[in-house]
Amino acid sequence: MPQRNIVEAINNALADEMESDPRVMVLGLDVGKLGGVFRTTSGLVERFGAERVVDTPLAEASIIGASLGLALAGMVPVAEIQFLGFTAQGFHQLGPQLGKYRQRSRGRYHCQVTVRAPFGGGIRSPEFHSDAVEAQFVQSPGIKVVMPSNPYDAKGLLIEAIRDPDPVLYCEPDRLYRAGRSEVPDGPYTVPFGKAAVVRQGEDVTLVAWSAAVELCMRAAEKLADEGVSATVLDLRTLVPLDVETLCAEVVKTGRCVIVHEAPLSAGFGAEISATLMEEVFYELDAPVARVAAYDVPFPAASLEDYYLPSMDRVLTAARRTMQS
Amino acid sequence: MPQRNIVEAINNALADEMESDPRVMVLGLDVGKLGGVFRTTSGLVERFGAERVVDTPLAEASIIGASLGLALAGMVPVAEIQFLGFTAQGFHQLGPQLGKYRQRSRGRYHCQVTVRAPFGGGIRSPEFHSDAVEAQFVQSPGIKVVMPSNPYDAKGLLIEAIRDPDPVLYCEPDRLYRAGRSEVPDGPYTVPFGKAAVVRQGEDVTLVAWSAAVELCMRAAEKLADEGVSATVLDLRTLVPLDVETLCAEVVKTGRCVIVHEAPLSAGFGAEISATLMEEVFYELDAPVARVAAYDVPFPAASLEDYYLPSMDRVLTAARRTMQS
Amino acid sequence: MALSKNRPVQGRRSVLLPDGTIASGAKSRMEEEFLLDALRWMMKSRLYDQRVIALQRQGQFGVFSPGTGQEASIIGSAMAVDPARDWMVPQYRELMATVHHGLPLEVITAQYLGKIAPGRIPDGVKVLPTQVSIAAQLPQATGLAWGLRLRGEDSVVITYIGDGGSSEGDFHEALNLAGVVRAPIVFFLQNNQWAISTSRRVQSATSSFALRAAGYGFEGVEVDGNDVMAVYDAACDAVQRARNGGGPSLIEAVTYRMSFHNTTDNPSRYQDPKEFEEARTRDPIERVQKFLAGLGLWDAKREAAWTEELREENEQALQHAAGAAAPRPEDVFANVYQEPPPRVLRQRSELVDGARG
Amino acid sequence: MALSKNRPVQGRRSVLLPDGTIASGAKSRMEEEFLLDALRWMMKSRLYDQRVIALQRQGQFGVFSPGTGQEASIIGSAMAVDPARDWMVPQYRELMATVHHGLPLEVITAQYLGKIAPGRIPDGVKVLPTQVSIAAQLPQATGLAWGLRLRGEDSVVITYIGDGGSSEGDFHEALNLAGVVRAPIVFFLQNNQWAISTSRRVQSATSSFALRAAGYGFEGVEVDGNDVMAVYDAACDAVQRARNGGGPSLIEAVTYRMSFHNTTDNPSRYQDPKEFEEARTRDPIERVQKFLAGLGLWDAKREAAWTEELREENEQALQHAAGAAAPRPEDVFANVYQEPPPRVLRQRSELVDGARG
Ligand SMILES: Cc1ncc(C[n+]2csc(CCOP(=O)(O)OP(=O)(O)O)c2C)c(N)n1
Ligand SMILES: Cc1ncc(C[n+]2csc(CCOP(=O)(O)OP(=O)(O)O)c2C)c(N)n1
Ligand SMILES: [Mg+2]
Ligand SMILES: [Mg+2]
Repeated sequence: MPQRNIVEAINNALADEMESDPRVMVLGLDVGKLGGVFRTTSGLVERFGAERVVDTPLAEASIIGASLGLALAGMVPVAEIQFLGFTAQGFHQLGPQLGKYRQRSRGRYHCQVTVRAPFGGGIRSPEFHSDAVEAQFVQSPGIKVVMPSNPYDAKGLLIEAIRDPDPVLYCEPDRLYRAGRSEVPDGPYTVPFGKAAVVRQGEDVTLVAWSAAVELCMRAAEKLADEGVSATVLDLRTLVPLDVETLCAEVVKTGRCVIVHEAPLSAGFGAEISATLMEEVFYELDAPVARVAAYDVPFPAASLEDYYLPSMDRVLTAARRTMQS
Repeated sequence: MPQRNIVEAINNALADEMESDPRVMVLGLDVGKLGGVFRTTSGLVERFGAERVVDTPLAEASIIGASLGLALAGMVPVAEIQFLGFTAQGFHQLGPQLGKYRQRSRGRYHCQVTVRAPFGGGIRSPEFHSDAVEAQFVQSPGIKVVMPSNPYDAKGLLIEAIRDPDPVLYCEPDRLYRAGRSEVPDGPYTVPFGKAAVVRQGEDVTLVAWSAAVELCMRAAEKLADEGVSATVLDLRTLVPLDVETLCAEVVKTGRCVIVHEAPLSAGFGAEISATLMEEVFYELDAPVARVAAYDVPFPAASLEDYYLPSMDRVLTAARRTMQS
Repeated sequence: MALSKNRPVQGRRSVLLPDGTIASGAKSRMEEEFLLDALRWMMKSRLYDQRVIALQRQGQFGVFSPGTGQEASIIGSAMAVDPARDWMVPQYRELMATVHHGLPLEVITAQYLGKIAPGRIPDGVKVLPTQVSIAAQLPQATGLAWGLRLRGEDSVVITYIGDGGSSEGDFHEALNLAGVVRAPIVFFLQNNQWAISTSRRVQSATSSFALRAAGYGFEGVEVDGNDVMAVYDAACDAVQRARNGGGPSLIEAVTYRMSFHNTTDNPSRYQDPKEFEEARTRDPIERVQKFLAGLGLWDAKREAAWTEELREENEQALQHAAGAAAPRPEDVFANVYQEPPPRVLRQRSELVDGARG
Repeated sequence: MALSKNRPVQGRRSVLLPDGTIASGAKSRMEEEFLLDALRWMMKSRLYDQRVIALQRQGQFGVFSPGTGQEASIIGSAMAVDPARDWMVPQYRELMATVHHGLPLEVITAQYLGKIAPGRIPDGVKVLPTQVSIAAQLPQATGLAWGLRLRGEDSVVITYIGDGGSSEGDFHEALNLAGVVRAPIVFFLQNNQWAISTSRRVQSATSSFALRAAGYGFEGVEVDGNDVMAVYDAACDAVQRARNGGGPSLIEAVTYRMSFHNTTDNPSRYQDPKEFEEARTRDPIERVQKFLAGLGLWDAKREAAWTEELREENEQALQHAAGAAAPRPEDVFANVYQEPPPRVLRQRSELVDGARG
């Protein structure tokens, strides 16, 4: 089977969908000839033309707002925001507008719009580029929030997003863009929303993560195995919808849970996971659910990002502490 | 002592600070002659002049962004955003800019800016006006998030906010604006950030809330008392900084906790409270911490708001269930 | 050497003067029959405002922003687009424009009464929902116009904005993008001199909002917004240009808000009564009536008859809307997701069960 | 009747032509001594770019956006403001303007090297931090200018923006507000024809960004951005006007990005080499050298000597910055709150303890 990294998987998903559905179009900054600053849209303008692969003016609110309008006209826009942190410039068009449009129109209209954006630390980006603000959109109901962690899911979840009649925010872990290739089939396939993946099955502790933090948890699980601790790694894949069932089942199996995310701790989505476990499986917990997250300060200068982001050490420490409780 | 409602308390706080510090100025939509759509700035332009009480163009990002610049020039701006939901239009100037400016300038600059905005359901406002999006700003470190629930605190916390060298988002519960008068001293005083208030002391269950939900919890506590359940009501007052110490102490005393907020459940700030309790006092809990919140859909038409917002019934049900665990 | 001096407006389009005469040398596309129709709609709009304000005062209507004083802008612009193929993207103050465009009055009324299903814009009616978030509709309208062209349709989009809304970032981004993609769209700016209590002078130092079009590479025109003939003509030009591939236009209709901002507002706190009185002399409806009277097509009798007829029409819509099904608790969850996530379904059951008992 | 036809620019200010001669009839405020100083700064800027790009290729420098090709805009504008009382609010491509304004080169260099304390703008230097979030600096600059006036200061603010950044909503809101409050500010737009890979044509359909000023009620002027004399003169006019209470100005400096967007960019994917070659014939530095050579003030020997001197200056700054204290783990928590909340202090201890062992 063909091997692809995440950039290639995304590129392939876009090409497949544009091929099979003439309504699908791509718009955003530098998505045309440049192929996007990370090359996720490379080759698309050559293949599908400048009417369907559109370099827009530098204005995020209008990229998102126009996508809403394009969808109402019957197009299926896939908008790229150059970095997730710059959704802030179009924030009012995302949660409040895209997320509410079906409701506001009493069901007359819906918005089949996908907004893609890379994010996350680990590549020494300048300020704002690394901000992991996914939880902010969970507080904007109506928007689905999708967080792929690997090439196979990246393609399948993106196709699912494009086909979803409702708006989807699809966040790409830039640190893992070219981290490695794995099997990604040719041709369209989907990975359903709201189904978490058990990417490693263990018995002692459940590590819960999404996006690039899954990779960190996998490495941590290896180390824990050396210490005789067998860890499950659960990849949530989507935050909205949330797979409460699998989450609870996998935590109940081990009785212990550590949540890892790259966003700041306070009001990060890890809090929702912990609160959900509190409500659903309190009596089956053998230890308090722990969180390992970035600190409650803004993303620092690139030279400091290794200290800021959840480290292997911090994950291991939390897992060990959880095991001792 | 003089009696004031929240509108009057805010107005009085602004007047006191403008009186004692000539750098303090007020800007925003309709804050001048109209005195603000809720009259919180009533009389200020007559007293302090149009240079210090400024009706701005209808553009939230520039209200917030200009406030940042005004602060750098040595003014102390208090910006009003007409409704909290419209901070979305200036989102990039709030968390990412105000919240990071001290860090971005390596400490050379700081932003003594207060952004005030009313919010919350219960007054049959049109769409966007009621959105309770406070948790989104907790994921923007660098911004303090202040949620007064009563006239005394409204004045003291606002003066604290204006004097705080760092940026503060001050959210006003419009449903309670004129809900009643209580003692609010003349002249400046402050209520410190990060100190939760035990507004009712009980023994069986701790109700945790902020802003207008405190009033709901107080009413619920009365009802619970009739049923023989004695409830503590804890008013967090500020979400950033969070008073973890008092929170934990008050929950440990009762062993039971119900969190009530008007924002949607998922990734609302209630999740942070629950997760924090999980981490800090897991072994002292007699029952899982419960949350009562708005549902995970956008704020509906005004005609439906009573079904959407946390109701007395839902608070009582959660408290009773918690007591039975 | 300055490129762009803040110069006085070169010419505000004007046809029908406040005294009901035609400006010298001016001509309009509007013929008499058509003008009578325009008058009918303008009167309907004003009468609806009056009735609804009365109802609101009795607690029987939601927060409402009347179009009083702006009827020439609202109706003149709406008459320039074709409900069968063109799309209308409103802000909130042009209710009767959307009705002219095919949205049944009882439907939009039902929305104000908090109804859900009865407030749904019927299929086939090419109107987007009222937008409360100022200027947010503009990038959306640009996208819609752009998409319609991509879909090969022959449609034009007209979208509304106020003098206040012209200050939002969305205004700029939407117009700039529309210029770049040459979207078939008309940006219709109703400069009614007020954004709640904020006067036009505070909103911008520009001498004319229409000047902004040059900064986006398309035509801008200023028109007497109380002159239904001039508004109609300017809008027709813009629609035609858009339909012929000529791209967007910006029309600034200079008018006056002859009522409060909305039913919660009290203009006496900020409005100079003299300015208001002056504005009344430029009433958009009276001048049409005077003009038609001059032609022998209008008199007090006809006015009384129409008023009664239109009141009755409005009343029927109001009663129809009032009688439509009230929202049910579970409507809280209606129309959010095509397939609600399990967590939302669980919340829905909780609400329904809770409401049952 | 149209107010605002998308007409060609009336006149782009120009003094020093690409061939090093003075445009007929043109005169500049810049005298020879001053022009030599300008040249020195322009050369310093280009040499710094070259050195830093080489370092970046060796992994010894952060992501960097060179000013190559834009030196006349960068230096000509900076020379028009007074570091002692005026403020500079940069985007990111005018590094040498901020150095001219008093920010030590080693300080801004230290920022690119990820240093914390050594990258702090020294007290008294009236420069705001580099802004990566496009256009976000503009409303801030407006507020700063407004505030300085309220504080009774005699200061003017100059702020920078690109052709790309001109499309952001913040551009519009900032300029409109500046017009309303008559802020003493100069908006200096470097139209270098590119926003990463997006060409000027895609950015806006307007024939000139300077036209937009009329929409905000102040002066807009277009200037040859590769002509340091014209840039300086236009900026001086604008600064003077602002200082005298005449309010804001917009200057569009039409220039060309003669390098990549930043060190991660590869323009060969999108740029026509012919266009680039053509742009090189309009080099802002060469024309000054030719002009001065014509006066007998410039020759190869002087060029070699200056180049060596400036390289040495730059090198010292680079080495000073490289040798400055590296960040410590706890700097993650530095400069966020004046008094960090307890939770943040706890996190800080956790990090420090974890880092210790
Ligand atoms: C983004 C946003 N900010 C603020 C408001 C509050 N608000 C509602 S109407 C209005 C004034 C609008 O003025 P204008 O655009 O001139 O339209 P008009 O009401 O005059 O028709 C304001 C500030 C809002 N609804 N949306
Ligand atoms: C709000 C925002 N959106 C996108 C980006 C990514 N980005 C960085 S530079 C740039 C292009 C800027 O072009 P222009 O304003 O012309 O300035 P130039 O780089 O040409 O100096 C873009 C899109 C950003 N930094 N900020
Ligand atoms: Mg208005
Ligand atoms: Mg550029």
